[in-house]
Amino acid sequence: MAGQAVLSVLREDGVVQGQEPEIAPDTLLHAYRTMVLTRHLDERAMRLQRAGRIGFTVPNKGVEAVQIGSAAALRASDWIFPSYRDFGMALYHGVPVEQMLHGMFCNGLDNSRGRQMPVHYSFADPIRFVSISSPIGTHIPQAVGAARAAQQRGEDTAFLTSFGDGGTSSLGFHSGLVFAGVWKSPVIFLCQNNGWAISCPADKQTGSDGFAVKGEGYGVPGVQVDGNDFLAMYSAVRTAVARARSGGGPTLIEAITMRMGGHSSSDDPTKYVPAAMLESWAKKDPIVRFEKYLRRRGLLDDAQAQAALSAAEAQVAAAVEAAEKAPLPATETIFSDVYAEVPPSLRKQGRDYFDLMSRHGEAAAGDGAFPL
Amino acid sequence: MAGQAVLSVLREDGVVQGQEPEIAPDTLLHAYRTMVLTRHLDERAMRLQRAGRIGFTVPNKGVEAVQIGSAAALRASDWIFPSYRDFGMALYHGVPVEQMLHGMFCNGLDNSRGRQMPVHYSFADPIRFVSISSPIGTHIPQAVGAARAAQQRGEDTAFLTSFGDGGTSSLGFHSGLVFAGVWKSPVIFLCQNNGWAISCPADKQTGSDGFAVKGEGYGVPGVQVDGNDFLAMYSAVRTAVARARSGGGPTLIEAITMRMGGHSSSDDPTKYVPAAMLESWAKKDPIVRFEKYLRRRGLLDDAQAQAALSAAEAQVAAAVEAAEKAPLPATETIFSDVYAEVPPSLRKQGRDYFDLMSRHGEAAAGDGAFPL
Amino acid sequence: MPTLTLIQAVNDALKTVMRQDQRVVVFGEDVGLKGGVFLATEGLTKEFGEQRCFDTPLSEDGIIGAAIGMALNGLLPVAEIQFQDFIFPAFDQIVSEAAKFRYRSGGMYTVPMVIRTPYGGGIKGGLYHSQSGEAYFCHTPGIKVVVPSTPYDAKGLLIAAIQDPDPVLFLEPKRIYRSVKGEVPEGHYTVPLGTTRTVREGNDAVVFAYGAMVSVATIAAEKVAAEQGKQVRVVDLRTLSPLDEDSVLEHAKQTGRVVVLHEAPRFCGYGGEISALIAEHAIEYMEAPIVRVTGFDTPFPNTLEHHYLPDERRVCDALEKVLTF
Amino acid sequence: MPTLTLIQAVNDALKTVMRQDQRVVVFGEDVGLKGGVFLATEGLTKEFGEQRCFDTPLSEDGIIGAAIGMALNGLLPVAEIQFQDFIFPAFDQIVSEAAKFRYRSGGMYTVPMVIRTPYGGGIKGGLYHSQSGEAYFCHTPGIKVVVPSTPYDAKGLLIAAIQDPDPVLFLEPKRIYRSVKGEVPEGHYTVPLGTTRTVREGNDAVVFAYGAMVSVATIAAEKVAAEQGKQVRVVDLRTLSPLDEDSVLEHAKQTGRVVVLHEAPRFCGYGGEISALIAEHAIEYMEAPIVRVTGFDTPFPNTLEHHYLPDERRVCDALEKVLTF
Ligand SMILES: Cc1ncc(C[n+]2csc(CCOP(=O)(O)OP(=O)(O)O)c2C)c(N)n1
Ligand SMILES: Cc1ncc(C[n+]2csc(CCOP(=O)(O)OP(=O)(O)O)c2C)c(N)n1
Ligand SMILES: [Mg+2]
Ligand SMILES: [Mg+2]
Repeated sequence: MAGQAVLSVLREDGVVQGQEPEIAPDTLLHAYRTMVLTRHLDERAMRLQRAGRIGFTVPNKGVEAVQIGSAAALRASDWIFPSYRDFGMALYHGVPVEQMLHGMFCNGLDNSRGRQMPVHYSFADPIRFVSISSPIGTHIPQAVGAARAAQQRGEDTAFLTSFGDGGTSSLGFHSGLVFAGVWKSPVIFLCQNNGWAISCPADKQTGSDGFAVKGEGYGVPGVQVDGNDFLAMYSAVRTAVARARSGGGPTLIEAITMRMGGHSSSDDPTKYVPAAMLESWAKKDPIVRFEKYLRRRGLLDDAQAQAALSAAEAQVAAAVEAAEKAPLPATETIFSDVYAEVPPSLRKQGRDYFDLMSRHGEAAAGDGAFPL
Repeated sequence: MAGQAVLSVLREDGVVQGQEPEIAPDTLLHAYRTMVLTRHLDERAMRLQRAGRIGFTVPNKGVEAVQIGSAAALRASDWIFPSYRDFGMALYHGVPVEQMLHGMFCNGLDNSRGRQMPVHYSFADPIRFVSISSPIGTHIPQAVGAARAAQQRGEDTAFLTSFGDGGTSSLGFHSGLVFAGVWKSPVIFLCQNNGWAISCPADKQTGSDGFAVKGEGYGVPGVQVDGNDFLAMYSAVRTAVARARSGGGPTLIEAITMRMGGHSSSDDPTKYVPAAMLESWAKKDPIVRFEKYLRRRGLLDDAQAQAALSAAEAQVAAAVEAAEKAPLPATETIFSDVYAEVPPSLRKQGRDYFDLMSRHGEAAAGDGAFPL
Repeated sequence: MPTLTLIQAVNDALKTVMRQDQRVVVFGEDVGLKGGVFLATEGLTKEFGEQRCFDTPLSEDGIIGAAIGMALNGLLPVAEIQFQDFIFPAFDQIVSEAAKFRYRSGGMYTVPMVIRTPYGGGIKGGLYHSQSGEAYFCHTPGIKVVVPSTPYDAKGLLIAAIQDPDPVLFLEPKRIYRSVKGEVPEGHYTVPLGTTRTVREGNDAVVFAYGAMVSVATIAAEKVAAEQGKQVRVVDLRTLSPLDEDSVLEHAKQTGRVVVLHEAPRFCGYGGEISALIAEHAIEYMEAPIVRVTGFDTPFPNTLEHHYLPDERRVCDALEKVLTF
Repeated sequence: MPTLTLIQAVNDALKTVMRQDQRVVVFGEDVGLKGGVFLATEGLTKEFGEQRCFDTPLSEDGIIGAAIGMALNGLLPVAEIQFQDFIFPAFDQIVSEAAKFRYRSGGMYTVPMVIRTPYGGGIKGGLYHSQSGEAYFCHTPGIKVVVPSTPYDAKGLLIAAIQDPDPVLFLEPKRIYRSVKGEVPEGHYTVPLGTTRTVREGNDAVVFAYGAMVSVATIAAEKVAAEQGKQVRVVDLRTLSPLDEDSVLEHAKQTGRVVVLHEAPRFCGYGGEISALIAEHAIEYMEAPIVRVTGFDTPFPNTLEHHYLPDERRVCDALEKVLTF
C-alpha cells in the first residue's frame, strides 16, 4: 500500500484532477441534496440532544462524501451492513426522514419499537439497511454470510459493510475478511478511517501504515481513497461493486476522512483532538468541495443550493414534529419479538407484570438521557 | 511476500546453499539428539495410544526442525507460548522426558495433576513453556501481554508463540498481532504451516498467498522459511529474537512444513491427505536432511547417530515405566487449584463428595480413551 | 423402522431436511470431506455438493457470524461447532447478535438458524472437550436451547429446530452418540420444541434431567425401585429454553420430592433455575429439600472425570435424601 | 474522611494501589488521556505515565489476552472493559483461559488480574449499554465476581480484588456511579472478598440484592416498614462468586421469607442460585415461596427500561407475597 497513491478525483477547489467517473447529473444532484440533508439532520439531532429532547446521537459531520458516495454506487437491491454513523446511506436510497426521527426519539413508530438507542436503525426498504447493533465489528462476517446466500442462488447482489478505523481491530473484521478471502465474497469492506476511535488516534490502533493494507493478509485487495471527495468515493465503490457482481471477490476500501465532531453526544473531543487538526480538515469539507464541482459544471446555482437546504430543513422539521408527537411504544413490546411467538413462560411473565401494574401503578420513567 | 523468497539454507542432500548461521558444534549435536528424541517419543506415544495405554496423543512427525530450530535460538530465560504439538521445544531446553510421560499418562505426577488431556503440558523450568490449552489461538495475545511486562521492566527477554496455519484464523491471532504491532512487542509469532488444520488444507484457510503476508496488515514483518531445514529455522528465529531483544519489535515467521501423521491419534488422514503429497514431503524429512549436513561437516558418524537413537529409546522406555507406575491423581485434586485457596463453598462440595464415597463407594473409572 | 445411534439420527435428520429444502446448508470445521470429527455430517458433501455442506476456516466467530448473515438472507444455516468448548469465540455473535436481531429490529430482521455442537463429559476430554455450557445460553433470551437424549428425539428435535423461525442451539450429548440406540422413523417428522418427555413413571419423587444424564437418572430410578420399592419419575427436559415451566411444576407438585440432575457445575447452573421455579411456584407441595446433583464447581478434570460426572451413586444418594426426609 | 461518589472511590482505589505497587497497570479503551468514558481512570496517565495507564486498540479479546500474559509475567493488570455488554468478545479469554490457568497447570501458572467494567441498566442505554451478565461469570469456576454498592465498598473491594491471587471480575453498577455518595477513608484498606453485608436489619423477611438494586431493596423495605410495620432485612451479597453461602443460609433461616432481587433476566439468572441454595439447605425454614424480582426474559429495552428494571413497586409486591403467605 505504501507505494500506492490515495485515490482522489476532486481538488479542494472542486477542480477535477483525477479520473472523473461517469455519473448522470440527476444522480449528482440527488447525492448533493442527500449530503445537505444528512448534514442538516445531523446538526439538528445534536441540538435536539443538547435540548434534552432526544437522549443520544452520533455526529457524522465530515463523512458525508464517504456515506453518500458509497451509497450512490449501490443498487436498491444491494445490501448495506452499516455502522452507527451511516444514516446518510439510507437517506440516499430513500428511507424517509420521518423514520429516522422516530428512531431518534425511540418512540412507538420506530422500527425497533423504541428498544434500541437512538440512531441504531433497522430498515428493509427501499434498500436493505441491516439492523445496527452497538458491538463493534459483529456485522462484518454477517455481511459475508448474507453474500454467500446470494452467491449460492447465483444472484449478482453486492454487499457493503461499513466500519471504522477502530473496527479493524475487532474480531468481526478478522473473521469477516478471512471468510471473504476464501469465499471470494461479493462484499465491499468500507473502512471509514475518520482518524479516531473515540479518543484513540488511528496510529495507535494499528502498527500498519493505514488500513487498506490489512486486506493483503486475506487475499483481499485494498485501496485508499480520499474520503472527503465524493467522486473518488463513488469511483472506488463502483469499481469494487463491479468486481463483486462479476465474481471478482471482495475489496477493502479505506476512506481517509476526519470525524469533525465528538464521538457521540456524550463525548468531549476537545480533551484529545488537537485543534490544529480540526482546522486543517475543515478546509477539506466534503460538501463544500462537491458543491464547488457542481457549480463548475453548471449543475448547481445559489438558488438550487438554497432550495436543497430549505427542503432539508422543512423535511427534518416536519419529521421532528411527527416523531415528538408519536406515542411511546406499548408496554407489551417489551415482551414481543424475543421469539417469533411469545413462549408461554414469557407470556406469563408479561401477564404477571401487567397484573402488578394494575395493583401498584405504572413505573416511573427515567430522565431519558444517556450520560456519555 | 509474493516476491520474497522462502528462506532456506540446506539442500535436501544436506549441502549448504544459503547463508549458514554460526552455531557451536555442541549446540548442533544437542539439537540433533533432541530431534531424534522428539521423533522417537512421538512414535512411542502413538504406539502407547494404539495399545490403549494412553488416551490420546498428537503426532508431530515432520516438524522437528521447526520446533528444535526455533528453540535453539532462544535462551532459557525466554518464554514459549506453545501449541499442543510443540513438546520438542521443551525437550531441547531440558525438560525431563519423564515429565512428558507423566503428562501423557495424566497421572498424579503430571504437572497438571492429570487434569488436562495428554500432551497439554505446563513447564516452568528450565524454560517457561506456558501451560497449553486446547482452544486455538488464545495464547497469542497472552504472549504479547507477557512481553509487555518484560518491556515495562526493561528486560530483553524474547517471547515465542507458536500456532498452526489454522490458528491464523483465530481471534487470538488477530488481537495478538494488533497489539504487538502497536506495542512493538518482543514477540516471535511462529506460524507452523503444516499444510492442514485437521482436514482443512491451508489454501482453504485463507485467501492470501501463504501466511507470512498476514503480518503486513499489522506492521509486523513476515518471512517464509523452509520448515524442514533446521539451519533456516534457526536463522530466521535468531534474527527475529535479535530484533525483539533490541527493541525492533515483533516478527511473523511462517515455517512451511508438512504434518506427516494424522491430526491426532483420533484422526484418519488417509481420508483427506493425498498420498502423493505425503510421498513428496517424505523426501524432505528434516532429521534426515540435518543428519546429512552434520555428517558432511564431520560432526556425526554412524556410531553417534546410533547412540543418539539408543539414548532416546532408553530415556523414553525408562520414563514410560516410571509414568505407568505412578499413582493416579488424588481425588482431592478435583477441588484444589480452582483458586489459590479453596473457598468454603467448594470445600463443602468436596467434603460432601468424600462423605458420599464413604457411603456409596468409589466412582467407576471410564475406559480412558478419547474417541477422536 | 431402522435402529439408529444418536449420531446416526442427527445425520439422518440433516439428510432428510436437506433433501426437502434447498435452503438448508451445513458447514463448520471439518464437516465436509471428513464428515465432522464425530461423523455427524458424513456423506453430506457427497450427496449435496460442496455448496450445501462445506468446511470453513478455523473461526467460530466467522462460522456463526456468517450463519447469521445467511439466515438474514434466506438460507437455513446449520452450523457445527466442533466441540461446545470451542463455542466461546462465537459467544458475542450468539449472545449479542443472533439472540437479539429480531428484538432490535422489531421483527424486520430474523435469523432462523441452528448451531449444532457436541457437549458434555465422559470421553476423557479434560478441561476443553467436556464442558456443558447450557446455562450460558439459557440465560440469554432470544435463543432456544435443545438437548436430545434419544435417537428418536435427536432427529425429530433437530428437524424442528431447523424449521424453527428463531436461532436454536442444539446440544448433542457426545458421550452417548454411539452408546444409545433406538428406532427412528424414516423421512420427515418433528418433535415440537418446548415440551418435556416423561421417561419413567413414578409418584414418589421426580428427577429432572437431560442429555446423557437421562439414562443415569433412569438407572438410579430402577435401582431405587428394586431396592426400596419406591417409584421415581424421570423427566427429560429436552427443550431447556424456553422451558415448559408448567410441565416442570406439574411434575414437582405431583411428586413433592425433586432431584435436579446435570453435568455442568452447580453454581448458577441450569439446575438452579429448576429449583428456583419450584421454590417460587410449588414450595407448598414440597415434602423435602430440592436436591441438585451436578458437576462440581471446578473446571472439568481428565483422569478423575468419573468422579466429576454425576453417576447413579450420586443420584441414588440424592433420592435417598428426598425420599427419607 | 472525604465524601466520594462510587466512581470517585474507584478512581481513588486505583490511585492508592498504583502508588504502592509498581506492578499495577491500568489499561483499556479510552482509559488514558480521556480518563475512561465514565472518568473512572481520570488523572492516572498524568500521575503514573503512559507505561502504567494506557489506551489499547479496540479489541476486548486483546485486552484480556494481554492482561493474562501480564499477570503470568509478574504484573498486576487492571483491565477496563468499557461496558460489560462489550465483554463478550473476550469471553473465551475469560472463561477458557483466565479462569482455568491455575487448575490446568497445577498452580504453576496463575493470573492475578482484575477486569473492571460498568454494568446494569437505568441510563437509557438500550440493548447494548445496559446488560447485567453476572450469571455468565458466576457459572464459571476459577474467576471471582464482585459487585460493590457503596463508595466505601467500591474502594475496599477493588483494592482487595487487585491484591487477590486469582482473576476477579469487578462489576460496577454504572447507574449509581454518581448518585451514591459516602465517606471513604484515605489511603489503603480492603474489604475482604467473600463476605456479605447486612444493609438493613429486620427479621420478618430478607431481600438479597447487589449493585444498584441494594438501594431499591432498601427503599422498598422502608416503605414496608412504614406502611405495614414489618421489618425487612436487606443483604448486599457483594461477592457473588465464590459466595458466602453460610451467610445466605443463615439470613434465610433467620427470616423464613426470602426475596431475591437483580436486574438481569430471570431465567438461569443469579437469583436462581440463591433460591436453589435455600431450597436445598433451608427449605424446612421457609414460611413462604422464595420469590425472585428480576429483569424480564427479554433483551434490555430502551424507552421502556423503567418497566424492565425492578423498582420498589415490584419489590414491595414480592414482599407482600412472602409476608402474607
Ligand atoms: C466491542 C465493542 N467495544 C467497545 C465499544 C465502545 N465503542 C463504541 S464506538 C467505539 C469506537 C469506534 O471507533 P471506530 O471503529 O473508529 O468508529 P467511529 O466511531 O470512529 O466511526 C468504541 C470503543 C463497542 N461499541 N463495542
Ligand atoms: C477454538 C477452537 N476451535 C476448534 C478447535 C478444534 N481443533 C483442534 S486442532 C484444530 C486444527 C488446528 O490446525 P492448525 O492451527 O493448522 O494446527 P495444527 O494442528 O496443524 O498444528 C481444530 C479445528 C479448537 N481446538 N479450538
Ligand atoms: Mg474512527
Ligand atoms: Mg496446521
